[in-house]
Amino acid sequence: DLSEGSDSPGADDSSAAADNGPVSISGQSFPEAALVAAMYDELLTNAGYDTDVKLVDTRDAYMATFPDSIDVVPEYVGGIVNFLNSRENGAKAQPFTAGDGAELATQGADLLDGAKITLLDQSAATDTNAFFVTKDYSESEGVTKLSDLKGKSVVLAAAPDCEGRLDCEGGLSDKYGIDITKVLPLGYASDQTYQSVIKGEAQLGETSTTDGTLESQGLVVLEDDMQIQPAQNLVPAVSSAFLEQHPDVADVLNGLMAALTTEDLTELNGEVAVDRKTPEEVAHSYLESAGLL
Amino acid sequence: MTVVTDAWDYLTTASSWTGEDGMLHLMEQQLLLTITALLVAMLVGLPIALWLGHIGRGGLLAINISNIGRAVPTFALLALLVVADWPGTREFGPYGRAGLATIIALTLFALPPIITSANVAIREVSPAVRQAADGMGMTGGQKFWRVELPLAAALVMSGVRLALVQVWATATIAALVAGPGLGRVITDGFYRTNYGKGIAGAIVVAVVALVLEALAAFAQRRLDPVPREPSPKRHRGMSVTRPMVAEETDTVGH
Amino acid sequence: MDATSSTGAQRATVPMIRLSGVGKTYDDGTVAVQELDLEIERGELVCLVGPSGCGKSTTLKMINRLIEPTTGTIEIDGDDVTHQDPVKLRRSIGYVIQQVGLFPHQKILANVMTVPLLYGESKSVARERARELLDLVGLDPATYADRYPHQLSGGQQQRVGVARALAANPPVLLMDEPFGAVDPVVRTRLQDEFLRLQDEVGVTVVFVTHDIDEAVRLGDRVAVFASGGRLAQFDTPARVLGRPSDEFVAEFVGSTSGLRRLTVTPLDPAHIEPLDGVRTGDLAATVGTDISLGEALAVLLREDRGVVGVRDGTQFVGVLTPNGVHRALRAALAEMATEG
Amino acid sequence: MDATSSTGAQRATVPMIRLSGVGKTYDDGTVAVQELDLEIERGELVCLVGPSGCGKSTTLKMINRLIEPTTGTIEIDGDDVTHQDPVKLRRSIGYVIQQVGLFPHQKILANVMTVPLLYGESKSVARERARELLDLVGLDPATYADRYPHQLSGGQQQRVGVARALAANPPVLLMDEPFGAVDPVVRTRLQDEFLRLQDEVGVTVVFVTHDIDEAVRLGDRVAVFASGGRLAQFDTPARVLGRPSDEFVAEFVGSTSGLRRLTVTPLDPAHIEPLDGVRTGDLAATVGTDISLGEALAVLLREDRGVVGVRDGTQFVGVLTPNGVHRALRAALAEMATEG
Amino acid sequence: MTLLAAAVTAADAPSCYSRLTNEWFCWQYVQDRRTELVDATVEHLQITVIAIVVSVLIAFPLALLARRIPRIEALILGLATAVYTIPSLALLPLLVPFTDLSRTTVVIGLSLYALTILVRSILEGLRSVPDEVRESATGLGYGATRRLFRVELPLALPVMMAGLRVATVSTVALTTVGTIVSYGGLGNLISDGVQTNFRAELMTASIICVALAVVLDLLIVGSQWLLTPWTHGRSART
Ligand SMILES: Nc1ncnc2c1ncn2[C@@H]1O[C@H](COP(=O)(O)OP(=O)(O)OP(=O)(O)O)[C@@H](O)[C@H]1O
Ligand SMILES: Nc1ncnc2c1ncn2[C@@H]1O[C@H](COP(=O)(O)OP(=O)(O)OP(=O)(O)O)[C@@H](O)[C@H]1O
Ligand SMILES: [Mg+2]
Ligand SMILES: [Mg+2]
Repeated sequence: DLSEGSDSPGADDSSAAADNGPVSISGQSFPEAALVAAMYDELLTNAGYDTDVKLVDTRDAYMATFPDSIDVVPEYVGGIVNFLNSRENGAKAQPFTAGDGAELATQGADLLDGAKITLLDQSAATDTNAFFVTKDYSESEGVTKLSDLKGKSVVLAAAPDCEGRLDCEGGLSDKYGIDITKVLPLGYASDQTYQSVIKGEAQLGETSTTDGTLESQGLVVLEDDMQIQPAQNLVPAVSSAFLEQHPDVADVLNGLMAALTTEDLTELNGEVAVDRKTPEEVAHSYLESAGLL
Repeated sequence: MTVVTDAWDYLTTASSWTGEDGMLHLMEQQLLLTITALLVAMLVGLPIALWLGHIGRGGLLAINISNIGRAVPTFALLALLVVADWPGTREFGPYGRAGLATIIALTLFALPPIITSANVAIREVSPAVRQAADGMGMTGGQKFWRVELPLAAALVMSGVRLALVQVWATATIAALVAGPGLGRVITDGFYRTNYGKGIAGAIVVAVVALVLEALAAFAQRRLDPVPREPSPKRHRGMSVTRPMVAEETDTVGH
Repeated sequence: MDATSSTGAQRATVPMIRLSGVGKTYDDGTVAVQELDLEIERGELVCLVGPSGCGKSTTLKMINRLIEPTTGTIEIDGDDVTHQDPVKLRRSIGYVIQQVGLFPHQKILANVMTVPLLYGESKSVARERARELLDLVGLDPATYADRYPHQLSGGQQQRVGVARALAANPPVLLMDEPFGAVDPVVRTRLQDEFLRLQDEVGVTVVFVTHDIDEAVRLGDRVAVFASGGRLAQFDTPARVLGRPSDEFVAEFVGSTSGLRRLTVTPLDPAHIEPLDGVRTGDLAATVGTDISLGEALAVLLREDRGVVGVRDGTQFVGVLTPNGVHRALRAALAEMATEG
Repeated sequence: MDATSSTGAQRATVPMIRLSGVGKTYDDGTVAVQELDLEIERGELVCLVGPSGCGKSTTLKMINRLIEPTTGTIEIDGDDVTHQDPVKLRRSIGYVIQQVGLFPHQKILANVMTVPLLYGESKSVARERARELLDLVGLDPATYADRYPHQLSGGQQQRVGVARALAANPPVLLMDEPFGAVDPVVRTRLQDEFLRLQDEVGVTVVFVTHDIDEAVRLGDRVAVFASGGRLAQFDTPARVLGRPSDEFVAEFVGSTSGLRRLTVTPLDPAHIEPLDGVRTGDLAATVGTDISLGEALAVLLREDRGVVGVRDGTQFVGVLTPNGVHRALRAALAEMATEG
Repeated sequence: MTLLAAAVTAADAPSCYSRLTNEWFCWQYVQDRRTELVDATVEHLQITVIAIVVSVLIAFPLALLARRIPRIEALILGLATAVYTIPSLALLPLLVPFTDLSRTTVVIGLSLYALTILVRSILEGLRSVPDEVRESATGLGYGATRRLFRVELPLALPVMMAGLRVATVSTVALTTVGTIVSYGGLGNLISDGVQTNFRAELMTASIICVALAVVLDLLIVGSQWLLTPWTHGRSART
């Protein structure tokens, strides 16, 4: 029952399809990325590829060998473009901030070309940074959007790379005029970040817009009313060379991108995070219900 | 290799060192953390190990247990402690966020080398010397304080020295729970694609480790009550173990 | 007061050390000592000899309770040692260990001072005493006091061990092969010094050695152990050499025991010839009346005159010639014969 | 072929071991050996004696190049050892180390087999040889072959060390205090066995000891070292005892050297009295003609009859009485006097 | 079927490992994720063992070199210590450009870390060989190499094995950092457990980690016992 269970549900079908050779997929190991990677895995297996998935803690890790020995990465448009930007132009380079995915992709086209990476179709599903407070705080202070925090002193619990970034601490301070007294580098949408805000150590926390667990924890997301977040549409990043040899990969993945919505993503994330289903399980049932298999 | 020049730039920029998040302050924090954890480990581990060595029983068991304890990844242990209700992430005096949890994790990490070498050190005091002490009517306490401990001091210190360097190097993981120390520089660097900074942090950690090692080696030499010409037989290294074969073969035939 | 005086009264009759039915079987079943009875008088020097592994060290260590006997009782000065606090007991017993066992982390002087300091002597008194003792064992304090044990040769270390054991003026001294690592010249000197010392101090000594020559030379009585911790003979050196109690002892004291006997037979005035005709100037060598026949013979054989002067104090009492030695030998033989 | 035959021709004249002007100064400035000249003949057994630290071990180790001399040359069989491959050299020289040095991880048999195997002997040959040798040194192979060194007593270990050194039938054997850890009874037996063995095998032996008795008993010649590695005297045992070359040697051989001399003076037929009137049945003990005066005296003194039979093979040749011993002593004295 | 059953139980009452209950010890978790746990354990074991083997293979020549040339001993030991102090967080990413996201990367890192302990213990082991044994081997005509392999190494075994035990146990723990490059064995689970506050996962993986260390430790102790028959039953003597 293992093969039809969690592990690689598509394995049975692959024998039927053509043998398209190996493909290596990498990505970050946080639940949503793992989930999308699992979808890629199953789809590509189904399409006759021999897949190899490597999930790592940080983007740096796989970017060191992508696109050399990594072929496909489930990416976020803003994430990849800004990463290439700071790698190319130094840590202090001005980041791209466009709120529209297509625009961002255009802005980063040179960087992508230079890196020999091709972005496939972007999905409507997007997962940007979002900032939250506790319900109690929101009610007592009358805060529902980020600009309500203007002039207030808060401690921010966020990803380790938050400080100074325009889509994070930098933008909050400069654009919104929030007085951020301290940044606790506790992780992006991590439990530590939630706990820190819930316990009152921090007032403001960083999470993802697709995290379905906030409400059950008594937390509310504040609206990004001044648009400091660059677009973070889901997008498959593929090695240009690989794509040339295997153009069919684009069709396979673009189908998925077309189907996915932010709501889907939120719900699926919840299944992983709350019910502790494995990303593979969740991916499989989603792909089936979406008719992608 | 721009990372190398980046690292050099970072190291040679004054602002990297000064201020609340400067490396000097972080270094100070990490030293505090390291030394506290080491002291606690000594307070806990030495009495047990020395006593077991003195009575000559149970030492092997203590060594084995503490050694197996090493198999718990320090990071996992820290995570467990931070996630748990106690000690959790609470601020702890000058140690900052999750200070208590970090100290506990590092202390447990420091215990095995301290326990092992302290125990072996006492047990290795030559039986002849021990018997001479008994024979002249020393009490257990006198024998321990006047004979066993001074003779064991250098080897005990070598365990402490090993623990010191290892704890220092490992203390960087405090950064993973937003704790204090130079780990922050490293994670910052690597999480923000600023390899130069990350490497600079790693270099500073390594250099301080070597300095600590040298200081501890000096202390170890000072503690050795028997001044002797440097001989290859003596222990200089960060040794966990100690040759016992020679002693054993000597005792044959009595 | 009462207790003291009653002990005082006993003094005359009670042996200093008495072992009755003492046995020791180690945990692994090795029988190291069997049913041992031994009485050692006050001020006596008793040597335990025997082949390696026969239980000499074990016996010694049972006396100061470093090893607990499995059977029997041991009394010191009439008191059963098992009822005494071992720490106190050991402070009243000097102990020279077979493996020397100096404290490697203390200088020589500090090593010797250890015991007086344990007794609560002041530092200056302890230091004075330690210097005296180093002198006594032939180590110049000026040269050696400030060295560490590893800077001394094996023989010198052993001497420090003896000094350390004597430091507390203990009434009883246990010595486990204390001169084992010393070359013969130094050993002979140490033995002489030690005999003089013991005479002076009057300490009761139990002395372990595996060298029968040493035992015969030093011991007031000699206890010969056989393998397995059996006491084969316990008697004066002369009788152990002359009348071995059994085959084992005979073999152990060796085929040349006759010669050894010479070393324990005193020079008898009966064998000295009158000085007539001999001018003292003719005598290349003289010996005292207190030396043994063996020593006299040695001098005689080394001299090419065939005659050696005998002196009592400063006064010449006669000469010893090979004839005299011959007579002495015959006398010794005769004595043995009557003993037999 | 040429080389071999020329060596063969030299054999008669070239000493087996020759040290010329050999000196050793350690790195720290300690002068262990000074200007040492020593020639050791083929088949000779030479004992090096001297106080502890006088350079005996150093001298021995220079012969097999475990230590390189700082000055002088050492030849074995006419070849300068410094021009030889040390590993090959050592295989032709048996070496018994002061601290025994058995391989703790190998069983006794394997320890003895080591050297034949190094030579490339087959396992079965090596095993056979090792068994023979264990027998030779008095260790029953059936009992001891399969034990580890630590399961043997100190004395037994030393014997294994000797067996191991002999295993390759080396023409030269260096022995560093090989019987040090053995009690006197066993030591005497080992010495006897070893003398017999050396006689049989004809090996050239350099034997270090600090026991002058042992040196005198074993050595064809004795080299007495003084502190600082000075060779004080190199002569036959009798002359070393009888004519010490200086004060130092005199002291070292000890005050009882006269008695020791007895042990090296053969029993002279001149001192034996005829058998007249004595019935062999009356003789409680008999001795052979090949024993030393000392041994004869020892038997005589132990016997209560005052007379002991002397036998040559199975034939009685006379009796020895105290008078005879007396004459023998005088003769020994006279001999010394003429030598002097 | 399995899926369905899991879904049903999830609907009825949250399993003991769902985020709502989030218990430390949860047998259900072990059953449901058995494959994942087994795979992670196997990977962990492989990486650890390979790293140790590689490290031993490097440590030996280094130690022998250090012994032959005393002057570079301090250098080698110093370098080994320096490597040890480089945080794994920095070391592994630095290796990735050369060795990819691969097992090799982790193995290299771990081998370097284990080197410190191993080089030292090999040196100490060789030093523990009694001088007289070494001298007698030389005196009997052993060449340097033969003496090393026949006499010194066997006698150094007890001390070297003690070092190997420490190195192995530490490496078991250290293997978890391989998660940085996706080859962390149980470390992947631990890291996930930490990130998602998955207590059962964190606890179970940690326990397996310790169990793995115990097993390896026992194996080493056992093989040491077999390899050093001469040490048996000699401790009782004084
Ligand atoms: N702790 C022990 N356990 C078992 N047997 C022991 C122990 N200590 C000594 N023995 C054995 O008891 C016997 C007597 O030992 P002891 O040390 O008294 O001998 P010894 O006469 O002093 O010998 P040596 O002359 O070699 O010093 C020996 O056979 C020895 O092996
Ligand atoms: N490696 C060394 N470095 C410096 N001095 C040494 C060294 N080895 C020996 N010596 C010194 O050289 C002298 C001769 O030593 P050696 O070992 O030859 O003496 P020995 O005659 O064999 O003495 P023993 O009877 O004690 O064995 C001693 O004074 C010793 O301290
Ligand atoms: Mg003894
Ligand atoms: Mg020597």
